[in-house]
Amino acid sequence: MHPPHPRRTPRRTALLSVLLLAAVSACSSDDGVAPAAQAKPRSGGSLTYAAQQEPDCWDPHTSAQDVTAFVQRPVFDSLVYQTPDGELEPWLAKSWKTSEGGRTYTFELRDDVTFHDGKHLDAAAVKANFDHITAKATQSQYAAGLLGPYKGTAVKGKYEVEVRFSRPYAPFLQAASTTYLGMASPASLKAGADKLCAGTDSVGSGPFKAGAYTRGQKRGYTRNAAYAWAPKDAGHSGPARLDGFTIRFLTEDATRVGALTSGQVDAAAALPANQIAAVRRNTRLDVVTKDVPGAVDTFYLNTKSPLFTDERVRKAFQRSVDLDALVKSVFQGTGTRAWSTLSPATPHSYDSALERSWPSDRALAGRLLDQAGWKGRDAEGYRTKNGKRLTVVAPVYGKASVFSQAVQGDLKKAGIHLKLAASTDATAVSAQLDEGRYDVVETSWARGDGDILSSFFLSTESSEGGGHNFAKVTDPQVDAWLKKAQAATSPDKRAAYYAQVQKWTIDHAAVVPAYVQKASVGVNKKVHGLRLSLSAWPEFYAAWVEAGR
Amino acid sequence: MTPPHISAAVRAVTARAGAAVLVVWGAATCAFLALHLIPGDPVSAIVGSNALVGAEQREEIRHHYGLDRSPLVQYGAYLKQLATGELGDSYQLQQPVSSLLADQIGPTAQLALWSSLVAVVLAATVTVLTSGRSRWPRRVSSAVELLVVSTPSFWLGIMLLTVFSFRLGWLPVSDSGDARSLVLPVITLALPIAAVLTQVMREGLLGALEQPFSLTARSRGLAEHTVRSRHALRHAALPALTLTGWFTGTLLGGAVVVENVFARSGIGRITLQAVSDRDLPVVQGVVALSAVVFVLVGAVVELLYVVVDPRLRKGTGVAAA
Amino acid sequence: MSVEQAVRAGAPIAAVRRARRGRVRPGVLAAAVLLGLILLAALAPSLLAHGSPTDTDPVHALQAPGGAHWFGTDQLGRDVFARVVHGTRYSLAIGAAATGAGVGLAVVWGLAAALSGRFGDAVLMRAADALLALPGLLLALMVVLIAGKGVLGTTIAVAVGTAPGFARVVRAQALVVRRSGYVESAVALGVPRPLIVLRHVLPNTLGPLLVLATVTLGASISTGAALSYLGLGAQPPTPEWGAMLTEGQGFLEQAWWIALFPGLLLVSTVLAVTVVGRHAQARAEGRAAS
Amino acid sequence: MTTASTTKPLFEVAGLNVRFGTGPGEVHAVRDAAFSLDAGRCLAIVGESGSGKSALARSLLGLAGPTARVTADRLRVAGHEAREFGPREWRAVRGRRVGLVAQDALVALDPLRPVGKEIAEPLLTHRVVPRREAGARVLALLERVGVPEPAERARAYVHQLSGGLRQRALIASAIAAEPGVLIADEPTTALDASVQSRVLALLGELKESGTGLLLISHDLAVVEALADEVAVMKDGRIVESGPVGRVLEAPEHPYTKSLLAAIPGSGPRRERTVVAPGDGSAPLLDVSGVTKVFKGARGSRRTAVDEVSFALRPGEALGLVGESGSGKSTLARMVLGLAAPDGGTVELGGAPWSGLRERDRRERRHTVQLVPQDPLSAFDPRWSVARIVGEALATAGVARAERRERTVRLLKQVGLSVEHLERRPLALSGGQRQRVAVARALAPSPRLLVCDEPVSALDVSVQAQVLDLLRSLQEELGLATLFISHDLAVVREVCARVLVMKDGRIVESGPVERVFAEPAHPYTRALLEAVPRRARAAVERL
Repeated sequence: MHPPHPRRTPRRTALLSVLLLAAVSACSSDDGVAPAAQAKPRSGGSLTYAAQQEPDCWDPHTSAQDVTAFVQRPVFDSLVYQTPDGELEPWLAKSWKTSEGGRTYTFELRDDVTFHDGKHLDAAAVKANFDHITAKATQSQYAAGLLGPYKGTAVKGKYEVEVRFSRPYAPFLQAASTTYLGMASPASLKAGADKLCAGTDSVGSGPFKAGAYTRGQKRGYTRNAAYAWAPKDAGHSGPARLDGFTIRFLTEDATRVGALTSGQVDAAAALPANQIAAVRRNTRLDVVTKDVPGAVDTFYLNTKSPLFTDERVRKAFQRSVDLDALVKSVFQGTGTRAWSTLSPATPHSYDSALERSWPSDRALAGRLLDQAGWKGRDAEGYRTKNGKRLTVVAPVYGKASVFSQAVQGDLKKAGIHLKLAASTDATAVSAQLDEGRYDVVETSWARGDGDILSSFFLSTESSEGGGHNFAKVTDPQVDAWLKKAQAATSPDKRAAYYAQVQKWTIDHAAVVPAYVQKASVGVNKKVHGLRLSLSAWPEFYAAWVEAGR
Repeated sequence: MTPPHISAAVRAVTARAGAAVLVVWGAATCAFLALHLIPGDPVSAIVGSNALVGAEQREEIRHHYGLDRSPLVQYGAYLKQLATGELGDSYQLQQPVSSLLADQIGPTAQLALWSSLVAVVLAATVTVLTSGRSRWPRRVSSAVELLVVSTPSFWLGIMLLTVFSFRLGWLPVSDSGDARSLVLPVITLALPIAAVLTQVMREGLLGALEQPFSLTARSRGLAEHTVRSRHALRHAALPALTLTGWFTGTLLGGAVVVENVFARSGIGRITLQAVSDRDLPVVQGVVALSAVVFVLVGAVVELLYVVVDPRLRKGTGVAAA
Repeated sequence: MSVEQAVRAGAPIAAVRRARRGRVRPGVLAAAVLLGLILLAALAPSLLAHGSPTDTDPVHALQAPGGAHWFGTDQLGRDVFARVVHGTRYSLAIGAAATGAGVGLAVVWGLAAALSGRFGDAVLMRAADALLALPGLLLALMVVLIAGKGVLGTTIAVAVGTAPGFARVVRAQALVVRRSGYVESAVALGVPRPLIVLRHVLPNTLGPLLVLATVTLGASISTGAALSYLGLGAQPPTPEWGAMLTEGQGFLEQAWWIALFPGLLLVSTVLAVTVVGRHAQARAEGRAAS
Repeated sequence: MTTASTTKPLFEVAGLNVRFGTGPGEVHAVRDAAFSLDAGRCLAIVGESGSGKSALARSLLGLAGPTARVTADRLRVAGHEAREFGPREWRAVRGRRVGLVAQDALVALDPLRPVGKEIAEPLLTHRVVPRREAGARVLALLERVGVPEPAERARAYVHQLSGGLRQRALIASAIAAEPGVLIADEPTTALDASVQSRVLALLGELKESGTGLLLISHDLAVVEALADEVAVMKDGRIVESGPVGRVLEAPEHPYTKSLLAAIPGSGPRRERTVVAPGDGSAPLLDVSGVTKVFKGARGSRRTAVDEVSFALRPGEALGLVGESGSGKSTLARMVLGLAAPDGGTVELGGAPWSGLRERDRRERRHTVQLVPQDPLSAFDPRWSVARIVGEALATAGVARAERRERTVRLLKQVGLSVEHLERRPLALSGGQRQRVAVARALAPSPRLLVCDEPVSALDVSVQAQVLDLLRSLQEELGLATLFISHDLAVVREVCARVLVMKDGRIVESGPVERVFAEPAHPYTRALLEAVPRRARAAVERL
C-alpha cells in the first residue's frame, strides 16, 4: 500500500501554484515558466475534467445521448475494444467467431472478471445485459437500435455465449465495443429505471467505480483496485494510475474555458473554435484534437423535392459554395474541409479519391442554373424563374449555426436564397422531415463504422421509420452495395462497396459535404496520457498527473 | 361565543390561507395551460430529436405518461398530484420530480437567501450614505444604480467571472464544497435588486427627513446622521417592503440565469432545461414550488410590515383620553 | 408665493422645492439628444449606416474597429456598426412595445380592480398574484414557446411579465384617487360615473406612473436581452442587441467589440430613457403638487 | 456651558434677517427683527401665515432649513452669541438650553417608536441622567405634564393617545433636558377647544416655575391667556410690540387693529333677518332618526351618528356644532348623499333622498351642494379655475357657449375676477381657493348649501371675509345653509339656529342667542366655557 497521503494536498498546492502562475502570467509575458523536466508516469493524484454537457439519463442502455456513453465508459467495460484508429480487439471477450453467414456470433469470455459489487462476469451475465437492453420495459432509446435484428442470446458454457440475429448484421461487433452495449452487473439491472437513470446505481466492471454525484455540479470516480482485464492496446494494464478523477459540468463556454486557463480545472472539453488559438498560446496548456468518425457535417439535398428533382440545380447548389474559404474563416483555421459524407477517421470506409474532385465553380453553377431556366434576378439579386425566387428551404432544430449563416451569406452571392427555418419545436421539425417538406437538411452523425452510410442512403431508411435518408436516395444499385457491405466479412471488401456509394452520392449531387466534426480538448500540461478514443471522447484509464505541479 | 377579536384573527388567517391556496392553484393552472398550449407532441420532446425510436414505442411512452388521456382528465390527475405532493416523474431525467426538486432546492435557497441579505444590507448602507446633505454622492450613486439596473444579469455575471475568477484567480468558478464559489453568483443576483431597493429607500428616507418628527429630533440636539439612521431609515423600510412580489419574482427569475452562467446546480438550471425539453412534470413542480415560496414570503413580509409600522397592529385602537 | 405659504397650503415641501429647480440641466439635455438619435436609428437606420447588417464577408471576419468598419466586424465579417444601428428597431420594439402593451394591460387590469366591488377586486388581484408567483423568466420562457421565438414572442413574453406587477401599482394609485376630495365633489355635483373615471380617475392615476413606465422600459429591453441569451429571443441573422450580446460574449477574449457596442447602446438607451422620464415626472409633479 | 443665570436674558436678538433661496426666487422671510426674552416670562409672536413667525422661531435653534441664510447684528441664545455657532455648538444648545414644542404631536413625534423612547432621547443625547435611570425620569416627566398612568402611556405609540395626551407627551419631551427656554410653535392649534385650555394651563405652570416661553401663534385668544409681552409680525417685520394688556386693549398699528376686529364674535352682533321657522312651508330638508355605525378593527362597532332628527326650512341658516369625533361630518355626508345611513331616512325637497340608487339621485343633486373644508383636495390638481367651475355648470346643463360668461359672473359674485380664470388651485391663496369652492357650489343654483368647516383652515382675517361672503349669499339668494363647525363663535356669526352634537347625538338645539346666553346642556356649557375670553367678553358686553 503506498503511503496514505491526504488526497487534498496535491490539489491545494496545485491551486496555490496556479494562483502564483496566473498572477505572473496575467501581468508579464508567458515566457517566465521553465518547461517541466520530462516526468515519468506515476500512480496517484487526481484530475478535474470540465465537460460541456451533463447527461439527462446516466443509463447507457436507455439513453440516446453520446455524452452518457462518454461519462460511463470508465465504469462499464464492453465485450470488444475499438482502438483510437478503429481496429477491434478482444476485451471482456477473449475471442469470437461468426457462423451461419454472419447471423450468429459466439464469444469466448475471460474468466477473471469481477463487477464492482464483487459478482462474477459469466455468459449468463452477458445474456442478462442484452435481454435487458431489448426488453420493452427498458424503453431503450438507442442501445436496442444498435442491436438491430437481434433474435436472442444463448448460454453455451460458463464462459461461452452465442448471440443470434434474424439476418447477417456485420456492424454488431463495432456496436458491441460501445458503452451502450457495455456490461453491467446483472444485480444492478433490477434497480429500476429511475435509479439507473439517476446514475446512483452504475455498477460495471470498469477501471473506475462511480463516486458521488451532484446533479448540475459534478460526478466523482474512484480507482477500481481489482482491475486486471484491460484490452491490449489500452495504453496501460492493471489498475488505473489515477486515484480518481472528477467530471464537472460547465455548460457556459466562457466559464469552462476560463476555469481551464485559471487552472481551476485540469482539462476542458469542446473548446470553441475562436478560443483554440488562445489556449495553444498559453504555455501551461495544450490542445488535443481528433476528427470525429462517421458522417461529417453535410448538406443532404432532397432529390424528390420539386426544386431538386432537376440534377442540374442540385449540381449548381453543390458547386456554388466556396467551402474552403468558409471553413477556414468560421473555424479560424482549426477546421478541416470535408469531400465525402464519411469522415476520414471512419475506419475501413473513407474514400480519399474524392478529395478535390469537385472544387467550387461559380461560373459552372451559373451556367447550369441558366440551363435550368433560373435566368431572372429580383431586387435583392436572387435568381428567379417565371417570377418565383430560387428559395432552398432548410429546416433547423434549435439555433442556426454560425457556419450555416456563413453558407447562407455565400449562396446569396450566387443568387440562391437559403431559407434557414429554425424552430425549437422538435415535433414540427421531425414532421417537416417525415413529410419531405424541405429542400436540404444539414446534419452530422458520429459513428465508428462505415455502416452509417446505410442509415443515410438505404432506400428503406426513411425519416418516418427513424432513419436518416433525408436525400431520399432510392437507387437499387446503391441499396445493393450497402447490403453487400453489411454482409461482407473482410474490411477491404466493405471499404470498396462504401467507396462506390460515396462516389455515387457526389456524382449525382445528392450531398454537399462541408466540414469534418472535430473534438478539441484543452489540457493542462501536468496531465499526461489523456488520449481521445475513436469517437473522440477522452479515455481516463491510462491518464496520469505529474506530482506537485 | 369566542371573544370578537379571536374569531376575527382566525377569520383573517383563514382568509389569507384561502388566498394563498387560490394563488398556488392559479399559478399551477397557468403553467398547465401554457404547457398544453405549446404546439407539438410532448412524446417527441421526451424522446428527443436524435433517438432511434419506432412509432409503436412512441405510443408505449404516450400511454406510460398518461398523455393519451383527455386534457381535462390529465388536469384532474395533475391537481391530485399537486395536492398530495407527489409530482410524478420527470420525462427527461426519469426521476421523481419531488426528489429531484428536494436535492436541488438547497443550492438555490442558499443563493437566494444570501443574495437577499446582501441586497438589503447593501441598499440600506448606500441609502444612508447617499442621503446626506451634499448632492454629488447621491448623483453618482443614482447613475451607478441606473447602470446596474439596465445591465442584463448574464453580462454582469460573465464580466465578474472574467475579472475576478479567470484573470485574478481570487475566486473559484463553481465548486459547491468551496464557500468562496458563492461570492460572485450572490453579487450578480444581489446587485440589480439592491439598485432598485436603494432608489425606493432613498426616496422614502428623504421624505422622512422632511417630516416634523425629524425636526423635533434635531431640536433635541441629535446629529444629522443619528436622525437618519435612528428615525428616517425605519420609515424608508416601509416603501421597500411593498416590493416583495417583485423581489421574490426577480430572485427566482435571476437564479435561472445566474445558475446557468456560474454552472451552479439549482432549481433555475433545471427549470430552463425542463422548459426547452418540454418536461411537463418538472415545470409544473417548479411552478408549484415557486408559488408556495411566493405566498410564504408574502406572509412573512406582511408580518414584518406590522412589526415595523405599529399603526397597523390589530390590538392598537385609540385609547381613551 | 413664499415657501411658508406653500407649506401652509399643504403642498409637501419636497414637491415645491423640486418644482422650483425645474430648469433643464445639462444631463437631461444630453439624454434627450441621445434619445433623438436612437429614435432616428430605429425609424430610418439606412440614414445613419449605409452597409447592410446581414451581408457576410468571412474573409474580413473579426476586424478591430477602424476606418472601414467603425465598430469592427463580427465572426461572419458583418459590419457591427450597421448591425447595431439596424438592431435599434428590434430592441426598441421589444422594449417600447412590451412596456406599452404591459402598461396598457396593467392600467385596464388595475383600474378594473380598483373600481369594481370587493369580489371583483379580490379575483383580479389574486390572478395578478398567480402570475407574479411564476418567476418572471419562467413565464417568459413559456410564453415564447407558445407565441414562438423571435421579436414578437419576446415582446409578448416581456409584456406579460411586466403587466401583473404594474397592475398592482395602478390599482393602489387608482384607489387613492377614487377616495380623493375631487372625486367626491364630482359625485356631489352629479357628474355621471363613467365621466368621473375618464376625466379624473384615469389622468390622475397615470400621471405619477410615467417614471415607473420609463424604468419598466429599461427593464424590458434588459429582459429581452436575457431571453436572447437563453436562446429564445430574436433569431439569427436578426441584428437585435440582445442576440448580438449573446453571440459576441463568446468572442470576448479576442473580439471584444462584437459584444461591447450593442451592450453600450443598450445601457445608454436605458439610461437616456430613465433620465428623461425622471425629468418629465419631476416637472409634472412640480406643477400639479397633488 | 454655565446654566442660564436668572438675570441674563434667554434670548437677545437684534437685526435678525432670514432669507430662503437665491436670485429671483429669493424669499425674505424675516426682516430686522429685534426682541429679548427673560426667564419666567412669555413673549408671544403673533402673525398670520406667511408672516415669517415660524422662520424666526426656527432660526433661534439654527434649524431654519438648508436653503435658509440667517444674518443678525446680535443673536444671543441662552447667554452665548449664536452667530459663531458651528454644528457642534448648536447641538449642545438644542434640547439642553432651548426646547421646541411643535404644532401637532401626531406628526411631531416619531409614529414608529414608543412615546417613552421619544421622551428619553434628549435625556440620553445630553447624558442628563445615566441610561439606567432614564426610564424612571421619563415616568416622572409624564407625571409632571399631567399624563395619567404614565407607565402604560410610555409603552404606547403616539397614534394610540388622544390629542391632549399626545401634546402633553410632546411637551414632556421638550422639557426633558431641562432647557431654560421653550419655543412653542402653535402648541394648541391642532386641539379641540376643551383640551386646548388645559394644555395652555400646563404651559402657564411651566412659565411660573421659571422656564422662559416664546409663543408663536395666529390665535390672539391663546396669546391673551399666556403671554406677558406680545410682538405682532406682518410680512417678516415686527410692526408692533409691548405688554399684552396694552397691545390688545389699545393697539396702535392699523394691522393689529384689523387683526383684533377680525376675531369672530368680537365685533358688534349684526342683525340677521331670521326667516320665521313656523311659516308653514314644507321643510326643505327633513332628517328623521338617522343612524350610522362604522365597523372598526377586530369587529368593534362605533356608532358615529345615533338617532338624529332635525328639519331645515328653505332660506334658513342652521349651525351644527361639535368637537372632532362628534359625528357632525358623517351627518353632513349623509345629507349630501355621499354616505348611506344604517337607520332612519333623509328627505330633500319633500322627496326621499337616502336609500336611492345613485342614478335616481343624480338629477336632484343640483339642489344640495358642498363647500369643503380643504378646497385644495376638493379640486382636481391639474385643472384651472375656469375648468373647475365649468364642469359644475356643464353638469347643471348650461350650454357650452354661455358657460364662460356664467363662470365670470359667478367669480365676480364671490369676489374674484377674470384674471383668476386660468390659474390652477395651487397658484391661489387659501381664501381665494375657498371662494372658488363657493362659486362651484353656486353653479347649479342649489337651494341648500352644506358648509363643512369652511373657514377652519384659513387665517383669521381671511375667515372674516369668507363668512361675510356666505352671509351675503344667504340673504341675496335665499339659500338654506347647514353650517358645520367646531368653533361656536364662527357659528354664532352666520347661523340663526344651532344644534349641539356630542358622540353622535344632538344634545341641545335652539336659536343661537338663547343657546349662547343660557346653555341648557352641561356639554354646551363646557364648550362655551372653552371659548377664549375675548369672544366671550364680547357676548357679555352685549
